[in-house]
Parts: sequence; structure tokens; C-alpha cells
Amino acid sequence: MNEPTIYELSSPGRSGVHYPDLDVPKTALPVGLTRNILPMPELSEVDVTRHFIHLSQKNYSIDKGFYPLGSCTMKYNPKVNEEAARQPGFLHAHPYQPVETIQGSLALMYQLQEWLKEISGFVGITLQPSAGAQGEFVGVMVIRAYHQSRGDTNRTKIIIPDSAHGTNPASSAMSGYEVIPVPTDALGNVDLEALQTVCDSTVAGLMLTNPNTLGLFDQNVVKVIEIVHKAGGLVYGDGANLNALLGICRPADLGIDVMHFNLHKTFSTPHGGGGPGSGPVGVAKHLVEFLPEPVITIVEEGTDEIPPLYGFHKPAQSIGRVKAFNGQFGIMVRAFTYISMHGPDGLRSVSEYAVLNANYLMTLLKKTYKLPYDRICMHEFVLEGHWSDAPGVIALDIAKRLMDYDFHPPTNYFPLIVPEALMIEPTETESKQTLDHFAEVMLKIAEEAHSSPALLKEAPHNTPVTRLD
Amino acid sequence: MNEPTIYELSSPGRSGVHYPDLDVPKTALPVGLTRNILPMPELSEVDVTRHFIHLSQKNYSIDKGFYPLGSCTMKYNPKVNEEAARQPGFLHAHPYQPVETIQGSLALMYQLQEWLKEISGFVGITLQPSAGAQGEFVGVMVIRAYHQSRGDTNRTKIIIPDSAHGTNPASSAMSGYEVIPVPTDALGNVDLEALQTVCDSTVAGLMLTNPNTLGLFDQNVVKVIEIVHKAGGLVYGDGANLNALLGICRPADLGIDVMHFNLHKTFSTPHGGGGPGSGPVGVAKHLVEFLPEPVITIVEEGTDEIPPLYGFHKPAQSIGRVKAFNGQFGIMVRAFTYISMHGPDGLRSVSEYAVLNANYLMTLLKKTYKLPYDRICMHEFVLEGHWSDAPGVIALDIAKRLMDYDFHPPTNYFPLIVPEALMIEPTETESKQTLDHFAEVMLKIAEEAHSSPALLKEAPHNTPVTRLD
Amino acid sequence: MFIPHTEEERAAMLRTIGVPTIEDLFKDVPAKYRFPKLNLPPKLSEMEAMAQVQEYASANESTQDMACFLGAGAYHHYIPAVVDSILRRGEFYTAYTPYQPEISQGTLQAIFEYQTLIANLTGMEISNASHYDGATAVAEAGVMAYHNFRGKRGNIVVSPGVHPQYRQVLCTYLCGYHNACIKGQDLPALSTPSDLIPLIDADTSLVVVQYPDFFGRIFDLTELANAVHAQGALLAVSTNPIALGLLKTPGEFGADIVTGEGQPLGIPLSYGGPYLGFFSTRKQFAHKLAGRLVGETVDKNGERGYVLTLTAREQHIKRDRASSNICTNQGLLALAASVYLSALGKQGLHQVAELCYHRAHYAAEKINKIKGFSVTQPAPFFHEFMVKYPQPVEEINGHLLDHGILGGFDLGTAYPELAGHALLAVTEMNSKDDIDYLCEVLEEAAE
Amino acid sequence: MFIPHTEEERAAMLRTIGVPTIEDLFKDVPAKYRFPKLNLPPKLSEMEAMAQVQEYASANESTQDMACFLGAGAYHHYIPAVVDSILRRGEFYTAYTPYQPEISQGTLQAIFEYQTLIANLTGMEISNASHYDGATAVAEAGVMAYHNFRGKRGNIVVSPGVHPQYRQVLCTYLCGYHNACIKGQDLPALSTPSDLIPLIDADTSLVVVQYPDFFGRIFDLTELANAVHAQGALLAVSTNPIALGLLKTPGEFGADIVTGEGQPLGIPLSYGGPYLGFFSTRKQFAHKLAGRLVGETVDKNGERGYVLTLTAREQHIKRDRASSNICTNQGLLALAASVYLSALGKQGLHQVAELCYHRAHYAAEKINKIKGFSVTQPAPFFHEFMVKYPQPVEEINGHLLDHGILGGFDLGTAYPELAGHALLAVTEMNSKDDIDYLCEVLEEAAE
Ligand SMILES: Cc1ncc(COP(=O)(O)O)c(C=O)c1O
Ligand SMILES: Cc1ncc(COP(=O)(O)O)c(C=O)c1O
Repeated sequence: MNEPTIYELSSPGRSGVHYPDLDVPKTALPVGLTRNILPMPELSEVDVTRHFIHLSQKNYSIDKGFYPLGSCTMKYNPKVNEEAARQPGFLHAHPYQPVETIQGSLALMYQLQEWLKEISGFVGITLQPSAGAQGEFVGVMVIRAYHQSRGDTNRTKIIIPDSAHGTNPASSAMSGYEVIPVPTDALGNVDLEALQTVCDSTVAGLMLTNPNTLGLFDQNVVKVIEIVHKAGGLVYGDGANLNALLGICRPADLGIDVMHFNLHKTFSTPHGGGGPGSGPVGVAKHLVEFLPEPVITIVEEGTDEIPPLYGFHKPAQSIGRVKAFNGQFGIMVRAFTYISMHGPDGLRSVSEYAVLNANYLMTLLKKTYKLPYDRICMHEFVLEGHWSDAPGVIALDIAKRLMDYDFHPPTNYFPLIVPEALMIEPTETESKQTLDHFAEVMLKIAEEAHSSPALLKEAPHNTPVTRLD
Repeated sequence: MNEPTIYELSSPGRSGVHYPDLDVPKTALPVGLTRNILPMPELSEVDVTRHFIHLSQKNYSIDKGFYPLGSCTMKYNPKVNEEAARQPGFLHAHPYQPVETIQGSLALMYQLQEWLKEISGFVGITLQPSAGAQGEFVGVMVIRAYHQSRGDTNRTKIIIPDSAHGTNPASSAMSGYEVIPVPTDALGNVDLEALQTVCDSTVAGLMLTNPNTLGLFDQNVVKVIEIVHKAGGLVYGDGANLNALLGICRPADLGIDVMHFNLHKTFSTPHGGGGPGSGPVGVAKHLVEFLPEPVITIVEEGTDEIPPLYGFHKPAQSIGRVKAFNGQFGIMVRAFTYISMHGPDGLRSVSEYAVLNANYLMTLLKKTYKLPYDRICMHEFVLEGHWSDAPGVIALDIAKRLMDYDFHPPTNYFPLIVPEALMIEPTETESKQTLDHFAEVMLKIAEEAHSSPALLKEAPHNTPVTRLD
Repeated sequence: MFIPHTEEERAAMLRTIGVPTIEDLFKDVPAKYRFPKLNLPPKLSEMEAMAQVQEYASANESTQDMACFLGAGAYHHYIPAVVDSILRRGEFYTAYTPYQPEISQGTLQAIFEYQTLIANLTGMEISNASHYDGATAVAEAGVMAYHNFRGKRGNIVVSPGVHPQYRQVLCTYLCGYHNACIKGQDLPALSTPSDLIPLIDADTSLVVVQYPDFFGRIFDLTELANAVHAQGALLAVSTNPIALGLLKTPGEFGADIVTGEGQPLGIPLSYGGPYLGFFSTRKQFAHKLAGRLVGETVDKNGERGYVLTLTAREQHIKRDRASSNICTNQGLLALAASVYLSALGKQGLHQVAELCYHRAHYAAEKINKIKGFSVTQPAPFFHEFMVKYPQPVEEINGHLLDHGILGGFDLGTAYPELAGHALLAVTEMNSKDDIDYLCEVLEEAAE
Repeated sequence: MFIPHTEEERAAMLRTIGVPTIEDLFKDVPAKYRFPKLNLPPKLSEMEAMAQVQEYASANESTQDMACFLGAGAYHHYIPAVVDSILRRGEFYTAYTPYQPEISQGTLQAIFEYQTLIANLTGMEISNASHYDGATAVAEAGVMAYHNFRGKRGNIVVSPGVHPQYRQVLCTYLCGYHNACIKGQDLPALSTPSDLIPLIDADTSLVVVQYPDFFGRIFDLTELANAVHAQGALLAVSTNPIALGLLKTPGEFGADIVTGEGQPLGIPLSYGGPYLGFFSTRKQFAHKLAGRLVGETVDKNGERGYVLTLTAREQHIKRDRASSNICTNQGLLALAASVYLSALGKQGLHQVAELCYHRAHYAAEKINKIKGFSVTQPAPFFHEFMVKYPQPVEEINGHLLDHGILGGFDLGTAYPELAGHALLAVTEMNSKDDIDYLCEVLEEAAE
């Protein structure tokens, strides 16, 4: 069913929310500076409610079913997070309130910084970045500031593996760097030789995703980092895949210098149909002074009776601000709540079961779908969605056919190094039953691809619209 | 799609919400008094969320579309009501809190009593009844107590028009009365002659619905009431149809002695898939002392600076309690909010537009559907859903076919005095566009009933299940 | 706002109807009573209405601001966030009674599951779709038993351990019935189930007890059940659903009807309502059951579906011979209970029940040691226990209130013989620290 | 809880995989770094976690407890209940970027409508799907302009009347770009648009102003726009969406890019985020626009549908030559803005804007009359105005705080030359009574 747009639903003269009558004298409006028409829709509240309810019903969502969108960590979003973030004391706090009136928020942010440090091994954290990509930008700018602070101004390149997410090269370019790709070897690791070759004194750093976008933990990660460090470069870690590593391995321990977290992935804050996210950045000791402002800090130590006074700190050589105010606070509350409810063992379980689920599903599927890098994976894995004896069927067709079975498809066509990629990340919140059912359907679709490919080519069949380009 | 039950989704050993570990010593459990098996389902939170989201998606609701279910006043439920009722100070108040700690709730209830008095013309109000039917029971018991208090113990009958809702006779019977039906005359009014005949000294009262369930304002209502009063009986008003009368006519002014309100109809509190409702009862002066306890009252008058102290009052000859605690408080908050947002003019508009909508829709449909009582209606009207030249098609088929067009059907087979009744109550919150669209579909279905009746007989076609009996 | 009509639309509609003004639609209303001026405050905008409501709400102190040791039929439990997340779905709360099953499968299946959960929790065979609250559920048990014996057995024996307000409601409901008589009201407050046995005779239709009783006491009901059945009467047990996470079910004792207040199952205290009356019984009484009942069926394609069943019992059809007048019930709260029980599950419910049990006993033991206070009632109990105070309960409660504690129910208000006794309730919301703090303040109060 | 696996399921899965334990799945992790012990507090149950969060939240005082006269880029407006009722729909908030349009039509149509609303509100042709906030929207305007001239015009002229933090963010974003230079930062704080004109030359890619500016001042931008265009540069206007309920649009002045902070459109203050950066421009720049863009199309049955369009601009495809790195944006907040604008509609938005406008002027006039206080800035202004205080702003604000008032922004912290001046904001939430009370307390403070 076609849902009209809000403008199509509009009826001239209809009024929505009412406001109090004016209780003060009117002041003349600025002559020549008022608008003549205000082309906003005119609806009653029932129109608005029904319209958006109808729209919502056209969406797939985690709350509805399995959403194995690789690289996105579509885990279940606990409902308690939503209540936590809506506590009136949080919800109605103004970003410029005097710090004495806002100690609750500041204490929470401080605590979250400390926890993220402990989880990752980093020494400094900024909570300011709005999402992963902005975290990358911050991280690369921090690398840049570091080199500049040392007068090391010849470093103009950032090395990025060919499996990396598109935001990595884009963030590097935004920071003024030339991007040098390095290939992936046959085992799915960074090609060491190729890396060696490009690592010279013009290299500012490497952006490494580990586990990488194939879902594989780089077996030479320590070596990779060593090579870059030897060349005087720093290593940026793309933390989008941290859901594999909680309590398993601390990125800073491996030698990574700076990394972003995706609170909206690893720490279960919802994805909101495309945001908001939150992309805090952690840094090793030598980079702490370059973090963007503000960092939350204790400005007056507390005692047994009196809690400490929290406030802001601007690092001495800060790269500056990347966002107004104090970051995506509401998202921090959700991540804070999530971490509180897991504790150290619970967090480790998260990664353990995320990895268990991925390996289980991979095992069920790899006989039928080509698995280009066949080894134990981490929290996700990448299959190829095509067969030589089913010509014409491509990964996209499989994706669309999955919709007929009420599943959200995996990520398509990423990473670019796998042809017809189907990137599958089940997350730890999905049950064996769900995985079994998904595997069953995937095998059935593989069969259909051979026996009745039209079923795939014409899919989806039951969605509000048919296939759109 | 079949949704498994929560028991079918259960997986032995799976755990849901966690609780703190025990922080006190254990006490022995009572020997022989513990249960061996606790047959509750075992699910994770994601299972629970998805299950109930799937179920919700199988429901029609006002938030989704037009719901012209006659006699139920399915008006739009303002979202602000939901926030109002969830204010922490209301939500977490215990019913036995000392009155000094609960003045906010009591003041709200007191105010609501006062407003309901003003709207209806009654002198006393109890907010205690849980729904309309319980309000009826209270009202009839009040009538009973009144007669008993006067030593008038011969009155064993309650007169009820044949158009009345089933709860009326059921409530009378529960109160120990014999039910005497009176017919409806050709114009849709109570048959005066018949009424005269049955009105004698054994009559305790009449239960009158006005506007009646045909949606018609009884043109002889004053006379009807006079007849009953003359016989020494009292008149109970079924307030289910009050949505036609706000600011239009106060039932007490007509001479009605006691009436229930349906807060979940007239005052927009949601219907909850079958409740909760709330059914306050208003009474004229001579009945005030029979109201159930508690009535909210001012126990200490306030001053300009100090607000009054609110508390409870037990009427001297109270019929007793009909519910534990203080009534459906959360529903009262919603009704209170709704009345606040309307004021006297807004309430009158509610009824005016409810009646306008009904008459408009009736005009559009009455050429095609038989309208057994053809005169200006109030907030609803009743059509006949059958045609002699479309044999086999009955009202139920029309109802089911409406679902194919994404409408909720009207009330079917009530009132009983209209064959193949389709009882249509559009309410004031529906727009002309919605009514036009509904009328168009109704006319189309009438055509289909003649040209392709199978379409109706096999309807609905697109629902989660086909027609169920 | 909520009325969408524009001026033009109104005019067009009036033209279609053929009347000049809206006022003309009201000519049937006697002119002298037509269009009364209502003396109500002028309308508020949404933001003003919310501000007003917030003002009222903040004039309350609530269990969110105080440590709550008050129970007596309404309990302060934690409600997992998932419960309200489902209750806020417009698809559920803006639907009505599922008269049209094809577009109400959500509500119907949810009620069906609720019925199953309640039957399983209480150890019975069937459950209805809900009653208004725990009190009316007891009253309807009385009505059902009365009808079951076609009015020939007028007596209902009720334990004084049944919630005082439930007993009052039962009286109100039954007083219209010929010959109906409520017995047991003059027994001592702390009578035990066996004290009821002498009152049961061939005129008894029903015996009603509460389990755990109003004082929190847990009694074995086997002997009573046998005595009831020996007289051919029915046994109704009003129970606490959280306690059944731990305790033997009324069904196992042989109860014929099990009722209770479902509020502890994920329903906010909300100053006493809306709550949830649950009601379960044996299959043989299906036709006598009040209210709605959902059953499973299949459609013509063999697809499973749910429908309102046995509607012939209801007043729409049976009118004055219906088994009850209940129509709108507590649908949304039944849904809350289903989500709550599903979300906690077997482990969670058991854990909550254990927390309540052990903490209540810890509290009782500790209070009993405070000078001047005594817990005379022997274990076991659930949720609640009775404490004798050294001063009037109101006074002590006042002192507690000053220290941010909502004290126990003053038993003297309902049982004059128990003046000076309070009923203290402990749930999973009262940590050991809370209990210890309560004890401190009590000790201080008595000084 | 959130991990559903039972012991048996885990064992069965490990068997299928062919490893004995979960630990065996982590052999690629260097042994010496494997399984670090995390020093974090032990896990809390949901009820404990909520209690903890409530404790933190209640350690804040918020605009719900105080009369708020603080703005400076984040405004205290009423949010109609319908907004959150939609945002709470799991279908919206637990979905992600609509990569698969057939099962994301809800999100896609909502974004499409958002784009239309923003374009209409700002008087522009197209809008993207959102930026992180008002600050990064300005920064991305800078980046876009830079790219538009292929880096050949390095200068960006920025008015000091642009939010101080927005200017900082712009600097951070641009500093990696060869030759980029931000001009205008050393102009006097209260410069007007015409003061910028001398700085514009053939090396200027972009001129950025705020409208109404940071001080609330409303200026005619016609002359500036002409000057900008005369030099072949672009004009970006960072605007206040509520003000546009009343004021001439930036589009009408000839702006090339309009950005702004969407927080006032139904988004809670939430201590500064998540908020919403909006960004609209002319069609000709569609290929230069950062972020997501939704377009309308039809499926093979002619059914209307919505898709992500022009994705070739995005980093998935263009990688290091993408116009921006933005990926996850502020989808849910864009939805909030759509619901807000739809719910208020033409009348409501106009009414809110009028309330803000007239009340702010009322407040300014009244404060100006208080001894020691002066409003030096001439009308007209929107939301905000500058007041010279007789004592340090911090002191006066401390006094206000003691009286339950959240005072204005201390301009000295951002503009040293304006020390002693506060920026006071007035919205529909500040009634005449609130304003009168503020004046009383101010008067008292100065005594
Ligand atoms: C591997 C990887 N890196 C970076 C990002 C960018 O993160 P965000 O979308 O939060 O900006 C993503 C997002 O999908 C990702 O998958
Ligand atoms: C005319 C009439 N009277 C009484 C009632 C009973 O009201 P309730 O369902 O609130 O008990 C109804 C309910 O539908 C009704 O329509």
C-alpha cells in the first residue's frame, strides 16, 4: 500500500499542536524580513500518528527479526537503555549548564571514559566524536598533530588495506593525506611484503581494521604494527569490529596507537535507521595531549563523603573541536547502562558468543556457499554469493530473496576484495534456533538459484514495493 | 505468518531478566509447600520483544486507521495522555500511602469529580467503577439502596428498552432485579404506551440509553422520565453515548437520576485491546448518600496560600465498595488531561463534530444501505447490511469485506432490533477525507454484493488468517 | 488538534447533510436544556496541560522517592523496561475488544497466552481474559459459585485473612442475590484455614481463602480443601502471583477457583489502578466463567487462529441471564502480565520470589530484635509479616516518613483487634541496606 | 538476558564447528594478549542498573527543575508527546541505514519527507539526510565549498556572529586542506554582515553567517549575498529552524547553502546530543553534497518507492575521493524533526516562533528597565538578546541558580570583549510570569 507523503495528506487550514495564546504585548516584526508563505503541512495529530505508524510498518528492524548486516553489529538493543537515556535529569539538561548543576552527566561520562580505557587498553579517551567516521577523522588528525608536533612534516601518506571500509580512505583524505592501499594475502591477512614496500618515511600511519572486514583476526598483527612503527608511522585501529574483542584482546596491547569505538555497534545503542551513533576515540600515552576538547576530568578530588567535582579539560595540543557541545550524550547513557549490566565476564561472553555464532553459521553455510578465506573467523565472515553453475544469479538476488523469508540480508558488495560478497554478522544476541533457520533458508535459496533462478531474480515478492534500483 | 506461542518459543535453560544475587541469609522454605515445577516459558529479551512486536503487527487499531465501531467511541487517543499517566509521581504512588503524601493524586481526582458534575449536571460522583458495566451495577445498586432506605421494598423490576446494550439487563439481574423489556416505536423512541403499561409500583427504575443505541436522541425523553418518576421509579442513564452530549445537554437536567460515564469512550482514554476502562457514576442529590466509598472530598479547606487537604469520604448509606483501592487512577489522569485540553468550548465541539460526522456519513450511505430509522442522528447511526436483491449477503460479509480495504468494520448485530445491523460511529477525530473514503468503499462493497458476492463471502482476503468463526 | 475539520470542510459537510448549521442537528434535544454553558476552566494547550499534570504529580511523594515497605495488596516490584515498550505499542493500546478476529490476532493470541500463563502459574486448567482487579475477581467467584448451585446454597464462608477490601467488594456484589450470606466475618483476625471448617455445611456454596493470606502467612490448604469438598462446596483461593514462583499451587491443594491481583506482574502501583484481576478454574466450569475467553481454532487453510469463545455466556447474547455483566475488562494489563512473565521466565520469576521470601524473613528477624518491636507471627510468610509496634502505628509511620520510608499498613484500621500492629512488605526492591536502614529508623522511633 | 544460549546449545554448536571450547576460536589472537582480565565493576541486574542511572540523573539539576533562560545554540522548547511516541517505535530505532530499500520504505520515505520539509523551511531546493549537528554542518559546508572550487579558493570568510563552537569545528575540519584559511575571526564580536564584505575576494570560496546570529540579531542578508556572488563565491547561512517559522528564508536572500542545528525541532536538550545538523542547498550542488540523499522512484509495477540516490558521491564507492566521510548520521533525529514539523504544522510552527519572538522582546524591554542592566542591542532579535550585567555574569548566574533560574550564556567566555554580558534566551516555555520572576530576581541580584 502506497502511503501518501505528509504533504499529500495536508489539508489547508487544519491545525496540529496548539500553543498558549500570547501573554505579552506584541513587538513589531522586522519589516521586510518576515516570510510570506510557510510551506509546512497542515495535519491533525491523528493524521500524523497514522502516517508515521504506517511508515514504520514498512521497515525491517532488529525488533522484528534477524539482521545479519555484516560490519554493523546489529545486536539486540536492550529496552532498558531507552529508559535510561530518557531519565528526566539527563533528557532536559542543557549543554551549557554550570558544571556544578550537571555532575550526574559528567560523572557518567567520566566513568564511561574509564571503562572504555579499561576495555581497550588505551590511556586517553574522547567521547566527542559523533560516529565511527568522525572518530576516524579525529584519529587521523591526532596522528597528523603528533607528527607535526615533532616537526615531522614529510609524512603525507596513510596506508590502508584494500579490505578497509570506505570511511577509512575518506577520513584520511579529509585530513589531507594521500591514501596508499596495501593488498590482502591469501590467508586474509595484510600482505606483509607489500606493507614493507610502502612503509617509508613519508608514511604517517596505517589504518588497520582488526578483525578485518573479512571477519578475520590478522595473524601477523603484531608484526604489521611493528613494521609501521619502525617506519615512524602510527597505527590507527578501526574499532567497528570490537564486538569480537571484548575481554579477548585489548587493541592497545597489540600496539595500536589510536582507535575509535562504535558505541552504536559494540555497546548496543540502537542504530536509529541511520544514526545517531557515537564514536569515542582512545589513544595511547603519546597521543593524549592531541585529543579534541573537551575531555571529562576530575577538577577537584573527592573524599569519602564528598564526591569529586567533574569538569572539562582541554588537552594542551588539542586538534580542536569536532562537534558542538559534549558529544552524543544520550548514546553514552545507553552504552554506560549496557556495560554496567555486563561487567567484565559479561563483556567477554558477548565476544565469545558473537564469535561462536559466526563460526557456527559459517560452518553450516560453507559447503554450499564459497568461503574465500576458509579459517576460523571472528564475529563475522564473508561468503561469495554466486555459482558457476547458476549463471546470472548474483549476491544481490540472494539478498532480495532472503526478504521473502523475512530475513534482513547480509551486507552486499563489501568488502570489495571478495566477488559478490555476502558479509554475515550474526551477533551474540541471536539464538541457535534463529541461526539454524537462517542457514536452512540460505541453503534453500542456493537450491532455488539452481533450480528456479527466476524466484531470486524477481525477489522480493511480498514487500511494500518490488525491487528498486 | 503463524507466530509461535511463547511456550513454543521457549528453550529450556534460557534466561530472561536477571535479578540481584541474594544479599541476606537464606531462610528455610516451608516444607511441603513449595512447587516442584514452574511451567513458565524460558526466553531471552530479544525473543520476547520480537514475539510481541509480531503479535502487535496482526492488530488493527485506531493508530492505524478508521475504527467506526458503533457504541464504542473509538476516537483518537491523544499521545499526551500517555505521558501524563506515566508521570513518576503518579505511576509509583502506592494506594495506601498516607493522604498527606498523595495530595497530587487526590486533588486531580477531586477536580475530575467536579468537572464530571459540571458536564453532566449531577451532584455527586464516584470515580470508583472500573468500566461502564460496573458503573451500571453501581447505579442499579444505588437505586436499590434508595428504595430500601425508604422502606419501599416492593420494587422488584427494572424496565429496559429492547434496544439496550446487554450489560443493562445483566447489571439489573446482578442487582437482584427482574428485567422488563419495552419496545422501541417506529421513530426509534421508547414506546410511550408500552412504557405506561409496565410502569407500576413494582418498578424500581428504567435503564435508558439516550441517545439510544440507534444513535437517536429520544424525542420524548422528558416524558419518558416523567412516567417513570410518576410510578415512583428512578431513571438510570447509560452514559456510553455521552460523546453526543458534551455541552449539548446535561443528562441530569433531563431528569435522569443516576448515570455512568465511560472515560474510555467519551474522554479518549485508550481501549487497550479490551480495557482498562473507567466508569464513574454521577447521581442526583437524593442519591448522593448511597454512593460507594470512597468519594474524594476536601477534609480541610485551604486558604489563599495553603491548598486544601483532600481525603476520602464514605457516604452515610453507601452501597459499599465495588473495587479495591481508589479506582482506575491511571485512566482518570488521561481523562483529566483530555478535559483540560478542551475546556467548555472544546468539549462542545467534540460533540458537535461527532454528530456532524455521523450525519454526514449517514447521508452518504443511506441511499445505498437501508436506514431503518431515517432522521437526524446523533453521534452514530445504524444501517441494515442486506438487500433483497443480493440474497446470501449478510452484514457480517460486509464487515469482513471492509477489512480488505483496510477499515475496521462497524459493530455487527447490535442493536438487536435492527436486522443485520451495521452500527457506525465515526467520532469527531476523523476527517472528511477519511469519511469520504469510507463511504466510497461502502458503496463499492454494496455494488460487489450484487455483482460478485463471492468477494464478500470469502472476505477477508489479506489478513493473517482467513475468516474465523 | 484532535478535531481535524477545516471551516470549508464543515461547510461542505453541512451542505451534503442539508442543514444550515451544526446547531440544527440538535433539534431533538429539548430547547430548554440545549447548549448549557459549562463552567469549566478554559482549554489548555498541550504544553500547559502537561505542566499542570506535572504539578499535580510532583505534589505526590511516591515509592520512587521513598523506601517502600507498604504492601497490603499492592506491591512495589521492578518492572523490566521491555514491558512498557510493548504496552506503548499503539497497535495494542488503541485497539478494542477483538470482536473481529481476523484483524485482532495480536490481541487474541496475547490473551490466549495470558490465559495459559495464568492457568500454569496457578495450577489450574483454564483462565479467563481478566477481571477488573483482585477484589472483583473474588466477588465474581462468589457469583459463579452462587449460580453453580442455582442459588440453592446461599452461604459463602470467607476467611478474615482475605484482603479486607476484597471481602467488602464480595459483600457488595452478593447482596442483591436472594438468600446470599457471607459467613466467617466475625472470626478472629488471625484465624487459620482449619478455623473455617466448622462453618462449612450443606448450604455452603463457596469457601474463600487467601494464600498467602493478608498477613503474608502461608498455610497448607489440603485439609480445608478436603473439608470443603466433603460438603460438596467449592474452594476459591485468592493468591499472590509472585508467591507462586516458589509455592505449591492452589491447584495442587484442590482449589476449584483461583483468583488474584495481577498487579505484581509488571503493573505499576499507579495509586491503585488500573490493575488486573486474574481468575482460573477447572474446565468443567468453562460455561460458568464470567468475562471473555479466547480459544484456538484453525481457518479454512488450516492456519492456526484465535477467537473469543463461549460467547453465549456473555451478556450480549444472554442479557439478564448472563453469568456476569463484565464487558470492558483489563486487557492491556493482562498483556503487561504476559510480557512480564515471559521476560522473567522460569528463572526470573523464581529469583524474584526467592528475593522477596528471604529478605522478608531477614527483615522480620532483624526487626524482632529491636527493643519494643515484636514479630509474633511464626514463619513462613511471603511478601509480608505483622509487627507489633511499641507506639501507635500512625506515629511510627510518621517518623519513618520523615526519614524517607513509607511504612507498613496499619492493621488496626482494618482489624480493630490488631491495633498497634503493622504489616510490613518486602520485595526485591528492598535491599539488605534498605532493610538495615529501616531497622535503624525503627529503633530510633521507639526511643 | 541478551545472550540466549543455553549450555546444551553452546555444546551442540561447538560440536558442529568442530572445536572443543569457545576459547579455541581465539587462537589467532597472540597468546600473550589473549583474555586480559578487565578491571570493571561486576555486572548489575537491570533493576540495579536502572537504580544506578537514576542516581546519576538525579545528581543533575535540569531545565525541568529550573526556569531556563539559557540558549546559545540549544533551546528549551516543548516537545509534543506524539514525537517520542513515534521515536519509540522499534521499527524505526532498531533499523539501520536503508541499504535494502524494499524493506526500508518507512525510513526512506521519512527521510524523503524530512528533506522536503527542510528544503521548504529553509527556502532551498534540496536537503540531505542529516549531519551530526549544526557545527559539523557548517564544517561540511566549508569542505563542500572548498571542493567546489577544486581547492583553488582557499579562503572562507566567517562572521564572528557564527556560534563560537561552530567556528572552532570549521577550523578543525578545514585545517587538513591545502591552502585553506578561515578569515574574519579577528573582526569585532558584534560585526554586521556588511563588515564581512571587505574580506571577500577572488580567493574566497565561501562566506558563512548565522541568521539570526549567535546574539539573536536578525540582519538583512541581501547586500551580503550580492557581494558574495559578485566575487563568484558561495554564501552559507547557518540558521535557526524555529526562527524560520516567522522570518524570510535564507533561500530568499540568495544563500547557496543553508545549515543549522535541528535540535529545536522536537529534540530533547539531552546535555548536548544527539542533535541534528541539517543542510540544504541548490539542485546544482546535488553531486557535491555530503552524506545520504533519498530520492523518489517507481518499481516495476509503477508503485512509488524511495531509494538512496547519488550514492556514487559516498565513500563506499569513491573512497578517498568521496565528498565526505560521513556514514552513520542522525537518522532518528531527522525523524523527530519530521514528526515535530508535521505535528505543529504551518499554524503551530508560526505560533511557536511568534511566542519566542514577542516574549523575548518583552523580556528585553523589561530587563532594560532594571537598574544596572542594559540591553544595548537594538531589536529585532530572535530567541536571544544580549544584556550588560552590573556584576560579573557568573555571580549573577549564581544568584539566579539559587532562585531556581538557569541564567544566560556568559558571553565573556567566548568573546573576551563582551565580558560582563549575558545572552538570555526566551522560548514558548518561558511564560510572562517566568519572565517577570526573572526580572525580580535580577533586580534583587543587582542590589
Ligand atoms: C569497518 C567500519 N569502519 C567504519 C565505519 C563507520 O562508522 P560510522 O557509520 O559509525 O560512521 C563502519 C560503519 O559501518 C564500518 O563498518
Ligand atoms: C451502550 C453501552 N452500554 C454499556 C456498555 C458497557 O461499558 P463497558 O464496556 O465499559 O463495561 C457499553 C460498552 O460497549 C455500551 O456500548
